[in-house]
Amino acid sequence: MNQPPVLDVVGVVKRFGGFTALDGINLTVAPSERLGLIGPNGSGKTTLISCISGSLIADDGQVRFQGQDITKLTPHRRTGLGIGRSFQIPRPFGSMTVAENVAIPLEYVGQGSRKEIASEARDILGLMRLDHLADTDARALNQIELRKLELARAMACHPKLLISDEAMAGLSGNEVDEILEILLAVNQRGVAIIMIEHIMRAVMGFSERIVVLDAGKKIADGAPEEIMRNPDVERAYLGE
Amino acid sequence: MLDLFLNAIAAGILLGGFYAAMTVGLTISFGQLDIVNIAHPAFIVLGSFCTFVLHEHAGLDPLLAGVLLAPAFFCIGIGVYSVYYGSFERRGDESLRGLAFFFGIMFILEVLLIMTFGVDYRLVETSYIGESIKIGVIGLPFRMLVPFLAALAMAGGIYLYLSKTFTGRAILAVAQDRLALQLMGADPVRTKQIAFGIGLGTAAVAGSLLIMLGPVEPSVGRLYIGRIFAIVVLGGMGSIGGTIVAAIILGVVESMVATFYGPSWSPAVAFGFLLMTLAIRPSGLFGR
Amino acid sequence: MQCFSGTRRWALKLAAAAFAGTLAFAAPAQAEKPIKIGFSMALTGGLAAAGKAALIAMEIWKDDVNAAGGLLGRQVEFVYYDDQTNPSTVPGIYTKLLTLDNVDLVVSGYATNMIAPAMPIVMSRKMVFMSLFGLAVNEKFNYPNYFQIMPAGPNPLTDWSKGFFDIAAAQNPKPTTVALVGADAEFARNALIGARENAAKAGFKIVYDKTYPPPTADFSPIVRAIQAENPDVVFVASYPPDSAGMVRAINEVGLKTKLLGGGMVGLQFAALMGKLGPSLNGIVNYDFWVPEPTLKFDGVEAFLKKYQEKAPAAGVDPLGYYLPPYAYAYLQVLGDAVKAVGSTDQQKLADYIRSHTHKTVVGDVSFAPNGEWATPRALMVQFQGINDSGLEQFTKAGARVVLWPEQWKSGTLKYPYAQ
Amino acid sequence: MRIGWFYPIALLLVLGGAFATKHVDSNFVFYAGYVVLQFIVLATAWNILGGFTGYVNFGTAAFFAVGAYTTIALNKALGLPLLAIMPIAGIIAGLIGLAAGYFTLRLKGVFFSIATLALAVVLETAVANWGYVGGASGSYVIPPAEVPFFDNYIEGLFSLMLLLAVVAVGIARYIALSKIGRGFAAIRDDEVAAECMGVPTLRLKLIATTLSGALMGIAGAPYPFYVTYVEPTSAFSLTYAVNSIAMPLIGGTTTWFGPVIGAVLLGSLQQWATVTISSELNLLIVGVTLVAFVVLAPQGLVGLARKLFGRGGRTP
Repeated sequence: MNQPPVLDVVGVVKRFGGFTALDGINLTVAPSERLGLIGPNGSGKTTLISCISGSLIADDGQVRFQGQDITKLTPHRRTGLGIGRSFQIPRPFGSMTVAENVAIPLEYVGQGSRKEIASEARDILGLMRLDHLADTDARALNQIELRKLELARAMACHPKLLISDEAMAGLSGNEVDEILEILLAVNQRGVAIIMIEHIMRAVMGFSERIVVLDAGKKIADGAPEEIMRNPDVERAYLGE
Repeated sequence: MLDLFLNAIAAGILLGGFYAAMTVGLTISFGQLDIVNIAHPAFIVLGSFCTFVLHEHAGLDPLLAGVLLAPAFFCIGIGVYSVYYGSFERRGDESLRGLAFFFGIMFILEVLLIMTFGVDYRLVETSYIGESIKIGVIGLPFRMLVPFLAALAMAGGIYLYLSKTFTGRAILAVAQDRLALQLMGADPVRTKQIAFGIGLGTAAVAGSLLIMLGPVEPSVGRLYIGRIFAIVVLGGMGSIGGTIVAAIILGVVESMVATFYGPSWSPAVAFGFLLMTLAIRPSGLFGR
Repeated sequence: MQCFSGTRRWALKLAAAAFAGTLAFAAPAQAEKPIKIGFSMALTGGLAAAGKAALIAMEIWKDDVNAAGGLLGRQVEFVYYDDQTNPSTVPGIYTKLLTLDNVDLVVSGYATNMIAPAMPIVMSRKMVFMSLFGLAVNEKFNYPNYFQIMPAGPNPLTDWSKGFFDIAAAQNPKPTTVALVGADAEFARNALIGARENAAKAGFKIVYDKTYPPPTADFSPIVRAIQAENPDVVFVASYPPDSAGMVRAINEVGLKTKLLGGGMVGLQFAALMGKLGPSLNGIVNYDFWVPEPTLKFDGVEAFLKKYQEKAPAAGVDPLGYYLPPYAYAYLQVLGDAVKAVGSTDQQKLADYIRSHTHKTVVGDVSFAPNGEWATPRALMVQFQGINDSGLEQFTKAGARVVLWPEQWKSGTLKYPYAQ
Repeated sequence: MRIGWFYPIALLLVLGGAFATKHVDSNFVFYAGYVVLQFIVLATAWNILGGFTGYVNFGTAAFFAVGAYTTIALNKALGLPLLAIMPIAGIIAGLIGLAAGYFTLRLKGVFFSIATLALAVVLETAVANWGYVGGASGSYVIPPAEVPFFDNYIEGLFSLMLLLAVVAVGIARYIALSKIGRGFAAIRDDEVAAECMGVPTLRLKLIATTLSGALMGIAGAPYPFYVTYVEPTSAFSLTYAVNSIAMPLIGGTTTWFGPVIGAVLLGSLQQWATVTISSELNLLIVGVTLVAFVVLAPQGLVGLARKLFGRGGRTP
């Protein structure tokens, strides 16, 4: 942990009307780190990653990415700096093919010529095991393929940090393993990953470190084994 | 000066009531169901012409005619929604093509009216039109008072229906979340059909009020499109109470501008108000 | 893509050929081919009510002429297209009339917006242009062969309301203040310009001068604002729906003024008059023809009888006093000129029309150099003794008495207005 | 970058049109053609925003009228010729598009549509009250008696509009085939996702509103010379909005040539109907074709053709 962190969230607060969704969250992610983000429903996970990726702007506190303050930047600027995200409910570009879907971030984040973009799109689809569907319309894909497309597009943003928002919810055991393999392969390329997941087996197996949110506060931060033993976490999940 | 001021406010409130009657159906279809029924004013004009026929040939009071027409409009609404659902909503295609669909419907309605009735102006005359009551310095013409009261009654009835009956609550639920509706055990398509039907039913009543106010010709509805959409937005998209308050605010603003500044600027003031609201507070004056 | 313009040209030629074919087919086997009169008319859109009524009147003229043997021994035929009350259709229509349909004569469609777009085309062909109710169209074009049948007078903008202010100025004691109000649209704005001049000339003080936009649903705030200024005279320039709204609001508020009306369009139409009934009493408004004894010109009653038979089926104004006689008359002027000149030579026709007085169903017409009537005859009439709704009373003399001009006067002003 | 077939053909088309003015007898072709070409420009301009990014603009008439009234004002104030006015009209209408976009595009799509409707009302009221350009009583523009290179002004106007149509379609085509166009399509499909994939959505939408508004304004600039008499009601007529929406929908909104097909078909049909049917049925044409197409052929003629002849190339 002697490298400077890729992401540094300092005291972030987010309110909706009178309701405080995030109450002074601190969080750091080191380069190439695999971080699991868990917490009960409504604990603020999605709000937090929205503040990181830019769909929401934090009311207070600071978000730093590779040392640069990005608290107020628009989402596409953050994407350009190297934050990629997948959506919990897949949001493909329905009128385009799978390859064209991936080409959009390649074109807007990268600089390559159309030929380079096409070949890179093929590489990414290969990594995601989607290459056989490259010319299929995105709206014709099934659930697992859509999840992979989400990850493929996020990868196409050339991220240094990838946020995977429940990429495995509703998938079968084999499919979960497939996504996990893909995420590990991505991580091998030096991309830090924040994984939000309800499937404990997956998070615990994947993460090097786990952060637990409850009611807008961070209640635990540590290695998976520690978290499993943490009484606060147990209370948050099981109630009093 | 004071009585001019009071009268301007009174006239504005009555005018606002009339606007509310024209808008409340759109509050349901646009505000709650997300169906951009730009043909709503055209349906109102259809209501005016039907009222005219019933008044002229059967001697019915215009308001009564409007109420009697409402069930027929309800059925038309169910039919229109079914086409809309089958062609657009089910395909997830409603935004662009759905808008264009209602745009086309509006033109077809206008032309059908022109072909049936010609383009001449129609108006109705009843015993109470032309009379007014005086309260202190304030004069309230029945021509405006009747629409105002009818609008309040109609909006109140719809409000009660939405909050007290099962179907009504289902309609409110569909506005929020389709999943919640299914959990309630109601069929979303059926619920939306009924809601859209009610929306069009109000157009019949609003039509009878429109022709009570002044002469009507087939394409007069166009002139009201901007205004009533503005009211739905100002009212917070789907709130019946918000619609009434927004309509009355718009009515009072127009009436005040007309009295004290010059009527020719009143639509610009009203729409400037809308544009400002959209820019500063997109959820409307009373939005969530 | 290259064949694009070619294809369309080809399609147009085909259409033109087909059209010419139908015409040829329709024409009876006569030695002389018919005289074709071409025009655009608002048969749909905002002006269609008037446009359709005008067309009925024009058809009656055509039937009358053809029954009497036609013009120059040739039958008269119309070639007309619906301009949809959309000015941008008009240039195309007149070009087609003149180049593809090869009409012998053209006349205008109804109202200013539809007349002006035809002017450059008609002018480039130097055609005689009889025009139906355009307000001061020729002021900008200065076209010598333009003739306007609307009896506004040589200075249409001011002559229009001259009568109203003459009447006001003649009262004793002379009123001092005037309020002007009108719609935000072409005719009303122009009428207000004239009214402002006339009011200034007659020495009135203008205490209120505002316009309102369509659609104004409730006029009572406007009427109250006018009342607050206490004007002796109120001049209103309005369109049919607002005229009705205005009359109702005036009665509801109880406007206290001495003279009211002027340029309210719509109060001449049966649909509005019949409904507004007694609330019209006392209003002094412009009109072009009313069934008063002073205005029984040759042929007008026979014409109206024919018109009133056809009107109900077409859904247009059942009485037809306002526009239809003039729609008949503008063709009458043209037809008589053709007869007198003995050809359709445009220059000769124009010279003849300019230099002669024409006997028509709307009386004797002669034109000023700018093509307007040489003497204004925008009548000022007052609604009197209207006691109920019902159309019958408006067909009789005395319901709308003519107050101005003096020459056609048929009754006396009931003054002041305030009820 | 290969030159492709589009530009040579476009050039040929313009030269062919100008040549035609010397060799076609009836000016009717030019008057009717002018209107059809004008609708090609309007439909193409509308489609850059409405079809490519999915934001429905009901205010076509407002931008069109801005162009027309720029001509009236500048012609009166400075006596500028039309050719000098057109770019200015484009700039003004484009700036209005930019401003309207800036204030409303952060709203969801439908609110944008309503805002454009309101914009049309506000502008119409402003023009009706602006005495210098004639206000509600209207204003005359007398076309020049002589036009260089052409026999009369309508041939000049026709050639000008032809050139403009080609330029507008060329711009739309360039966009559709470029990075910007792919960004537009991403916005249309899912704006939130597009933003997160690095697409600068607000900037792209502003480009679309500005360009779309500017083209509409330029299309409106020659209008006063065409009709010679302009007043707000007809300049702000809803006809422009209906047609500019109906034409792309009939042709197909996702391609650059869909609006052209729609405008040529519907525009010619209307011109033809004006001089043949001449009745209320005329007005039914737009409404019925619009409803029929959105219900039965949601992807327009382009989509129909693709269905019939297989998927075909996505873009030529």
